Amino acid sequence: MASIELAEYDVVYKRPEALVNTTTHYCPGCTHGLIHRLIAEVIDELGIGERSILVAPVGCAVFAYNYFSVDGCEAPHGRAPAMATGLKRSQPDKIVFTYQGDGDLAAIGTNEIIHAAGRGENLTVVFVNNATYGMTGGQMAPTTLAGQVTTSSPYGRDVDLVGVPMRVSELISTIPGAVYVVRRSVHNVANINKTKAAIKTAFQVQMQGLGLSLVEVLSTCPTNWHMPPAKALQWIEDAMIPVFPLGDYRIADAVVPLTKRTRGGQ
Amino acid sequence: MASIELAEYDVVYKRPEALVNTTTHYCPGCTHGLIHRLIAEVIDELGIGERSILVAPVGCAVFAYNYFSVDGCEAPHGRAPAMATGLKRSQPDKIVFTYQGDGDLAAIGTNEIIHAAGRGENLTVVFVNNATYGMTGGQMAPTTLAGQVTTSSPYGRDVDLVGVPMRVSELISTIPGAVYVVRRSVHNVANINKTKAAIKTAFQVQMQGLGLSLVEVLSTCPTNWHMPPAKALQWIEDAMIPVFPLGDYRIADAVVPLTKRTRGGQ
Amino acid sequence: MAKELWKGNEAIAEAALRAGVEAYFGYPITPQTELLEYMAREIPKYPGRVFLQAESELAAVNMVYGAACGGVRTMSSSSSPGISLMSEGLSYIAGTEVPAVLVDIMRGGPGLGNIQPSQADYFQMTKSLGHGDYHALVLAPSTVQEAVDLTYESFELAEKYRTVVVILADGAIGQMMEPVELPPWRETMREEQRPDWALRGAKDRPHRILTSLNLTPEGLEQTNLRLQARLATVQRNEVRWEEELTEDAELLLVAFGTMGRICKTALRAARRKGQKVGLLRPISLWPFPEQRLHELASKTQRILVVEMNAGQMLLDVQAAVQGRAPIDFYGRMGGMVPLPDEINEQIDRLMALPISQPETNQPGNGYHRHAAAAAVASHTRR
Amino acid sequence: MAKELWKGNEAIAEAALRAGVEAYFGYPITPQTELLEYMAREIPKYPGRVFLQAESELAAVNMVYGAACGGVRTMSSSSSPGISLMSEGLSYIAGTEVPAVLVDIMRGGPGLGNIQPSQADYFQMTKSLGHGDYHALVLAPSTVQEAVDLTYESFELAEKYRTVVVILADGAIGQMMEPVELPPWRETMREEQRPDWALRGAKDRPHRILTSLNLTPEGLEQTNLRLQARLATVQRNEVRWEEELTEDAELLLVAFGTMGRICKTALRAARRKGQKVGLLRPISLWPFPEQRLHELASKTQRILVVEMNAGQMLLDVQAAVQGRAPIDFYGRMGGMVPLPDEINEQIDRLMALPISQPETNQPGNGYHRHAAAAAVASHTRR
Amino acid sequence: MARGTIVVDTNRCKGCELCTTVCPQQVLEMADFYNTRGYRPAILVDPEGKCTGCTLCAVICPDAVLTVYRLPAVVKAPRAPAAMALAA
Amino acid sequence: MARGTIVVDTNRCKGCELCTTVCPQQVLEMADFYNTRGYRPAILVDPEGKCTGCTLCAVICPDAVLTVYRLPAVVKAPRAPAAMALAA
Amino acid sequence: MHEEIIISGFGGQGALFAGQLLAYAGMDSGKHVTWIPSYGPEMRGGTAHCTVVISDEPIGSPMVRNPSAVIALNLPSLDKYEGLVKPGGVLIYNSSLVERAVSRADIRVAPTPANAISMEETAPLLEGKPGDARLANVVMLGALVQATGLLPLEAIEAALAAHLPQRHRRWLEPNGRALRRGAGIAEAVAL
Amino acid sequence: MHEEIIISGFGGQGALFAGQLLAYAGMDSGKHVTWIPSYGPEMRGGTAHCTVVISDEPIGSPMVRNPSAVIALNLPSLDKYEGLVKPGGVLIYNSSLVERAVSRADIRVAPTPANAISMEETAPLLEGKPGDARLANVVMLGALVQATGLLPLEAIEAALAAHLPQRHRRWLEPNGRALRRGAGIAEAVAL
Ligand SMILES: Cc1ncc(C[n+]2csc(CCOP(=O)(O)OP(=O)(O)O)c2C)c(N)n1
Ligand SMILES: Cc1ncc(C[n+]2csc(CCOP(=O)(O)OP(=O)(O)O)c2C)c(N)n1
Ligand code: SF4
Ligand code: SF4
Ligand code: SF4
Ligand code: SF4
Repeated sequence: MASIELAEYDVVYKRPEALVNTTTHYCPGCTHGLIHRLIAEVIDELGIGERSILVAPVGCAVFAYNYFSVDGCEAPHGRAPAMATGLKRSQPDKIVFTYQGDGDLAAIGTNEIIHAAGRGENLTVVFVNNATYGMTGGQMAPTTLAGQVTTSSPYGRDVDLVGVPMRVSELISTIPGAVYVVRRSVHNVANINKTKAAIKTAFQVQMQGLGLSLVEVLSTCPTNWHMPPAKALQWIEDAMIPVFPLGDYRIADAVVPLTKRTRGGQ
Repeated sequence: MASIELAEYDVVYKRPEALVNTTTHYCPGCTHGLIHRLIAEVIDELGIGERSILVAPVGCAVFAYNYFSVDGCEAPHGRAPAMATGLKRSQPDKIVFTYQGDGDLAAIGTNEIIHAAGRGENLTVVFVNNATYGMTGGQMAPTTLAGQVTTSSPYGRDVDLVGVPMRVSELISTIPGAVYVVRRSVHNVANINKTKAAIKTAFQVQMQGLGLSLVEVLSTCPTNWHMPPAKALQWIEDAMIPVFPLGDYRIADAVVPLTKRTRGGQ
Repeated sequence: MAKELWKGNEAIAEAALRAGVEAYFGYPITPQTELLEYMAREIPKYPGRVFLQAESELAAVNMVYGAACGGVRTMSSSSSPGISLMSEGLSYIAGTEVPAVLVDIMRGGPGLGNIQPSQADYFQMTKSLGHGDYHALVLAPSTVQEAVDLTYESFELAEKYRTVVVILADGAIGQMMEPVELPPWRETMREEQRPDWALRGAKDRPHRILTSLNLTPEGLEQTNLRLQARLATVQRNEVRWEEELTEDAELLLVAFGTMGRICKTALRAARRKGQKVGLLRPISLWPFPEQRLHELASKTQRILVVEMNAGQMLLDVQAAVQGRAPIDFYGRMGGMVPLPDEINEQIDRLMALPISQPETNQPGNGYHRHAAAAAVASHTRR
Repeated sequence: MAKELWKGNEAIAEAALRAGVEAYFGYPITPQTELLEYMAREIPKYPGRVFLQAESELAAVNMVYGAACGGVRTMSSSSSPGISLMSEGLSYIAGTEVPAVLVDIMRGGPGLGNIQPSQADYFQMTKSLGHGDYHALVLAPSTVQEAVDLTYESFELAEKYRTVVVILADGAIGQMMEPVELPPWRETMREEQRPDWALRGAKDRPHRILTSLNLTPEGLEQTNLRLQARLATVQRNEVRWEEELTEDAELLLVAFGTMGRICKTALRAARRKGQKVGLLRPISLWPFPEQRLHELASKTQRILVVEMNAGQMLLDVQAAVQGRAPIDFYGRMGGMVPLPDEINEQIDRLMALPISQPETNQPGNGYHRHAAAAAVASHTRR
Repeated sequence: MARGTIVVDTNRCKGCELCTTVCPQQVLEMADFYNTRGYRPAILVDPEGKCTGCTLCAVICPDAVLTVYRLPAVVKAPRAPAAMALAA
Repeated sequence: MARGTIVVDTNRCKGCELCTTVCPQQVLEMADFYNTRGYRPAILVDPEGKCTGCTLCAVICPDAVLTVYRLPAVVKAPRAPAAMALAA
Repeated sequence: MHEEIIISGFGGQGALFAGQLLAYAGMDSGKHVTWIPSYGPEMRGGTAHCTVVISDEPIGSPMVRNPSAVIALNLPSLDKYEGLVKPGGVLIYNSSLVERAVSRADIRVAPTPANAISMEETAPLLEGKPGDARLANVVMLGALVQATGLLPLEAIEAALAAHLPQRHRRWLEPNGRALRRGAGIAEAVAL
Repeated sequence: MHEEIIISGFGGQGALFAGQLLAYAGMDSGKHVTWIPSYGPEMRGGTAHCTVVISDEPIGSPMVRNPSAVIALNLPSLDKYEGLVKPGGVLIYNSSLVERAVSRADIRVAPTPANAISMEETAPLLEGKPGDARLANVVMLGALVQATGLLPLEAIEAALAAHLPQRHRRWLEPNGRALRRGAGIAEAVAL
């Protein structure tokens, strides 16, 4: 038996507990699954699974509640921050987080995220920017790159007609109630690790009641980008990062110690 | 007859043509009327009355269309930028402007203004910030100052619970499609003149097709602030300006020449 | 408890507090705003309860949705345009089968309309509070006391049937003051009383999911069947109405809310003149007292529906009466309120008509057209 | 012109273009998205026309509102949850009396539901597209060709009556392909053809105002009376329906849209068995063909309403039939579509029943309950 | 010093008093009568002809109630300020 | 060099190939068979026991399909890599 | 007993509060009462009015087209309501602000110099300043109660004592005097 | 004539396009046709199917529970639809991918090695690479048309000529061959 031989080994990486032991519906190579896993790892490491509540979006991640072993619900398209506000305000001891795509958060739901930030709601927002509307089949999102061909910008995004891509972290970081706003990416292992660290900090910010934390994660949509997964990761690096620079957009003073600790912990 | 004697005089100030010859419904001393007048003067000076279309908000200025001798309509609460987009896109030769309060633009309608800015719509937005919801009787707005008592923050705005006042010009100026974003005030004559200059620039920006222009104007609501009008002007200076600093938040390169010309024109 | 004079909006808010509402989310809009303002003033006095002014009605309804998913007693309030903005969220709440209470203090429409009392949201509230197959339980008080009592009860109903309960009133009820006897204070829910579907953290139990999504038609039909079965129970158990002098009525007035009470004045005047007039005042608009109306229709000679709209409940009356009696309609719109003298004029007119057969009750050239005509008539008359 | 095979969503878009639509604003949502995508692809080919993907349905409907105020031929499209978000804006459009066309490709609800074909928005579309007293003109095609024809005509209707016209279809019609003969290209409006209320700049004329606001009840009632009078004209002029074999029908099927055409298959199967079955397929859902149904109800022995919902048009049928014939209902929900064999089962069941009197048609324990029961039955049966 | 005067559209004035606070010559006062809208309007009280036509009052008036006149340099100043004449 | 191995939850793998692009030891390949979901899963082909248990493959796997093992320094390296044993 | 009263004036004249006092007094006297105000933005600077119904029976319509009694605190209110008072009804108008005469002969009319009385009654408490019109509404109420007899004056006094906001306590006594002086006027004009 | 056909396979196997070809051919032959696909996100990586109805009469239901003919391009499709084919109907399945036998005796069954045939027909155009399965759908269509006789093969060929996207023009000829080989199979199994 293999297990007998494996018994000699230490497990150095295994599926996190907070990730339900099932297969996701995501397309092959889609980094939604990867980001889910990072969140689950963080929930495990912080030991907050028993008091976390997920608000899933409308978008490819609509079924996210099936994949986390925490309580979960599903908001109307774009309204996750409002729903999360209702949950958190009435259950302040819970850790409430939203998981939202760029159509969800950066198009229809911009008002809700801005005002949740404005009120300094104690919420954690994982914002998955894949420069398109995945679930509905690849339409233009506010974050779609200049010239990018989508099913609703078939001649490429014309910035003269519809403006340049919207930069969410830059926008939200101007709002004082958003105390931790960073942009990360999952296009390679080093950045995956940084993303995880940021997600951890974002949850810690909430645990300490400091205000809204938002981690923007550049993510792939191999299906609608019409690219194999590895090429999609490359596209994040080549095409997206120049438009959406990675970095820390706001780290409020109260949050600084947390970032130090998290870095140390890596 | 007086007119005979007055005939010797030059008229150095008279009611602008673009302002309908009627009495407004605004409360005594409310600077909504003043801002209307400045817009009307600008419309006269630019000679654009025949091709301007106003989109009025829901708020005290809901009847603004009665006061301008230009075509006008009235948007659902907060949706003026969307309605204006529909008008401007289908009639690009027109000068389309919205006039919106802080409840309208900075609460329910934040999404519409952000995305109109994001697309770089060729619109002019006059944003009247009076730190409260005037029309409904003085509730808290996103722009209500810390500690300010309103009918929905009867114990004073508690920034720990609902965040600090939202700074619209700061927020919108981060969006590239908003090419001209400034904050002005009407609390004294010098500032009234500066406000008018800014409104003029804002319209010129649209006339040149450069993108979205937004002039935030700090304005009074003597009725709901429970102050005589003169004291209300003082309150702008003493209480509002420290929170909402006057200034130019974004002047895109293409707009710079316009600001020079306007200044020269004053 | 002694009676006190209460403004409708504030009385509703106080009743909700006494019923143990834990979280209120709302947005100002006339003629409902005093409800929000009362909550703003009072809730901070009760630790653990939440008042939050949302950035919009869209946000408010979704905050309610969130709180409701936590098994928390929660509510919002608004008026017509604000309710329209809530319709997507309300449909989600219904599809997720979580309880919530909503107060609609109706005003004149369509569009921005005005802020005067109106009943123009009857269809919206009783038929389609958003997309999809569902009904909210809609309760229409006609006095401030009734508004208090129905609000107080609404939370239990919402929780029992895991549904949206609407308190449907208009600007008149929201703004008027009447003597009220307030109900006793109820305790707010303790943790162990939270419903077994509530999201409270997956501690010592499997994680829970609340969603309105079900991609398979088979699965979503199951949800709908569960929903419809629950609605059928509501239809069996929760039909409410009030009757006045229906036993010998030759003319039956049907009116709800403010119109219902105004009709009482007209009814009394008519009776004083010896006219045999009765009144059916539906209290639950959904479920509509169709059975009772059907019975009464067989006993009366004529029905007069009076509404502050162009004729909306009229359709439910039509469907319930099924041709058993001719139906007339009198309505005013845009914030105009039919006053007793106008109603008495209609009564006089109808009592003077020969008793007609159900056959006269033609649709098409019947009720709808008549509705408009009546309104025109009333308008040109004064 | 030769027939071509067209997908419903794309055919509707093409028909709108040929009808001279100048400005399209929308937001992606399944099963409507191909309509938006088609516009994105095609509109740039026609200078002067506008395609814009809005940031939300709320924005889309208000962009339409804006364009419409300019007297521009404009439209949007969406599906159930998106339509809910539009309801405030649609009410404003109605209150302002400007024309607009809206396509609703319905899906399963409530809430997020799913993306399968459904007719669960019947109430929403016919009764209360937002708050206030108004109706949109609602046209329900049952084939792609009919969708094309109705869309093509819808703009003229919208402009004639200064109203919202809704093309109400479902995912099946949106997604299916059928042979279509496209209508000829119409020229877009020239400046001098613009309506005399349109906002085009106050040049050589007084400034114009378009608003839904009127603070005085008297004034707003006037608006409403004008609106209602126009709706009454629509009720007189624009009722549309299709009949099949109604002359000798002992059982009358009533169904619209996709359900209407599916019923035809069941009808033919029934006729082959010698069952005297007929079909009334309402095409205009508002105005509903109540008059014609009322007439037919007197000639038939039984009515079976079939819908892809829990029974919504049923209420209009009930109100029109007025007890002249017993009414049964068969419906599936959540994206389930009643197929011909199920309908034939119902027909067989009903044809076997003794002919009952109108009196059996009791409300309360009648249609609504029955609707749920039928659905349950259908469900447990398969 | 330029010579000027103003005309108040008295029935449109809402009596907010703002004009009186900015007039450098202090020649604006609130009337002791009510206008048709129930407000006490601003009036020019300038027996000495101090008004310079500086327009400050007009610039701050929220209701565009004021018209401002100034005597061209070439014209000789009239005896009485025009607004007084108007009131007469 | 640390000795490690991995286990692929073969039927959960969606065949996206990302793990194969990051493995420094180049010991991951796509199988030539299909799993029950119709994808060709990744497999460890490491006859020489080159896998170091560096976890890079697991970190990039979007479907949390990989478990990574490493031999503690104190334990003597086994002859055959564990995953091979599993496949056997 | 069933009285339908409209009280109308400029915003700030206290029409709404006078109506509330009346309603409180009615309620505390065991009657059914309703009070319904005009509301909304048009109140700003404009007129405010309320309708009070006091009845032995449960009240149907809280709204009234033809009131049995009207208090008109200013000229526009008189203009609006003079024609609407039920024949045989009562009209109290503020003769301090209204100069014109009333033409209806089928109703009982009490011109009441409410502002003048209020000035007199308030002056003592205003330390040297001239009196103001703040009690005009209560003067009118006194006249109304007296003219209609719908409630004893004491009921209004009790309502005043119970509902005058704490910060206005020192005005209780002058209020009482104003009330009685209003009643005296109504008595004097021998309606 | 009234045929109700379901074509089902993995996403990417061309089930939807095959159905469209059939519908085009039917339409161009003067028939009434409908084509209705499965749609939505569940298509991603999952199965795709469409229903085609071809009839001499206007078509009522475009949806079908018991098709008169089925093309199953893979095993899950066979599993799903085998039991649903109308008695006397036709079932064409892709024997290149399906190993199991079909148990229904009341229908006509044509196992068609569509992938194998496609590999053979595509190889020549793929410059040395082995052939691929891109023509499997058309092979199946050939078998279906032959087995049901619902349209002449030429109608499908014409539809191919008219509707094969421009960029795939060079595949027209191989498509035609694949179609006829499919037809040959159906003939051979002598349904
Ligand atoms: C109100 C409403 N509008 C539109 C939709 C359709 N819809 C579903 S998902 C989606 C976009 C999702 O895109 P994004 O948020 O970027 O997430 P992704 O799928 O790319 O992960 C849209 C428009 C909906 N369900 N509800
Ligand atoms: C959907 C909707 N929600 C709420 C309202 C009620 N409402 C009218 S004006 C207003 C606030 C206006 O405040 P602001 O925009 O600051 O303008 P101001 O009146 O202060 O000038 C609100 C909430 C409405 N008409 N519609
Ligand atoms: S569509 Fe795009 S975002 Fe959605 S699961 Fe597939 S790859 Fe991921
Ligand atoms: S309420 Fe305030 S903002 Fe509105 S008109 Fe009056 S003073 Fe101006
Ligand atoms: S500023 Fe204008 S409105 Fe105000 S008092 Fe002076 S003239 Fe009158
Ligand atoms: S653990 Fe490292 S060396 Fe081993 S297979 Fe994974 S990536 Fe390769």
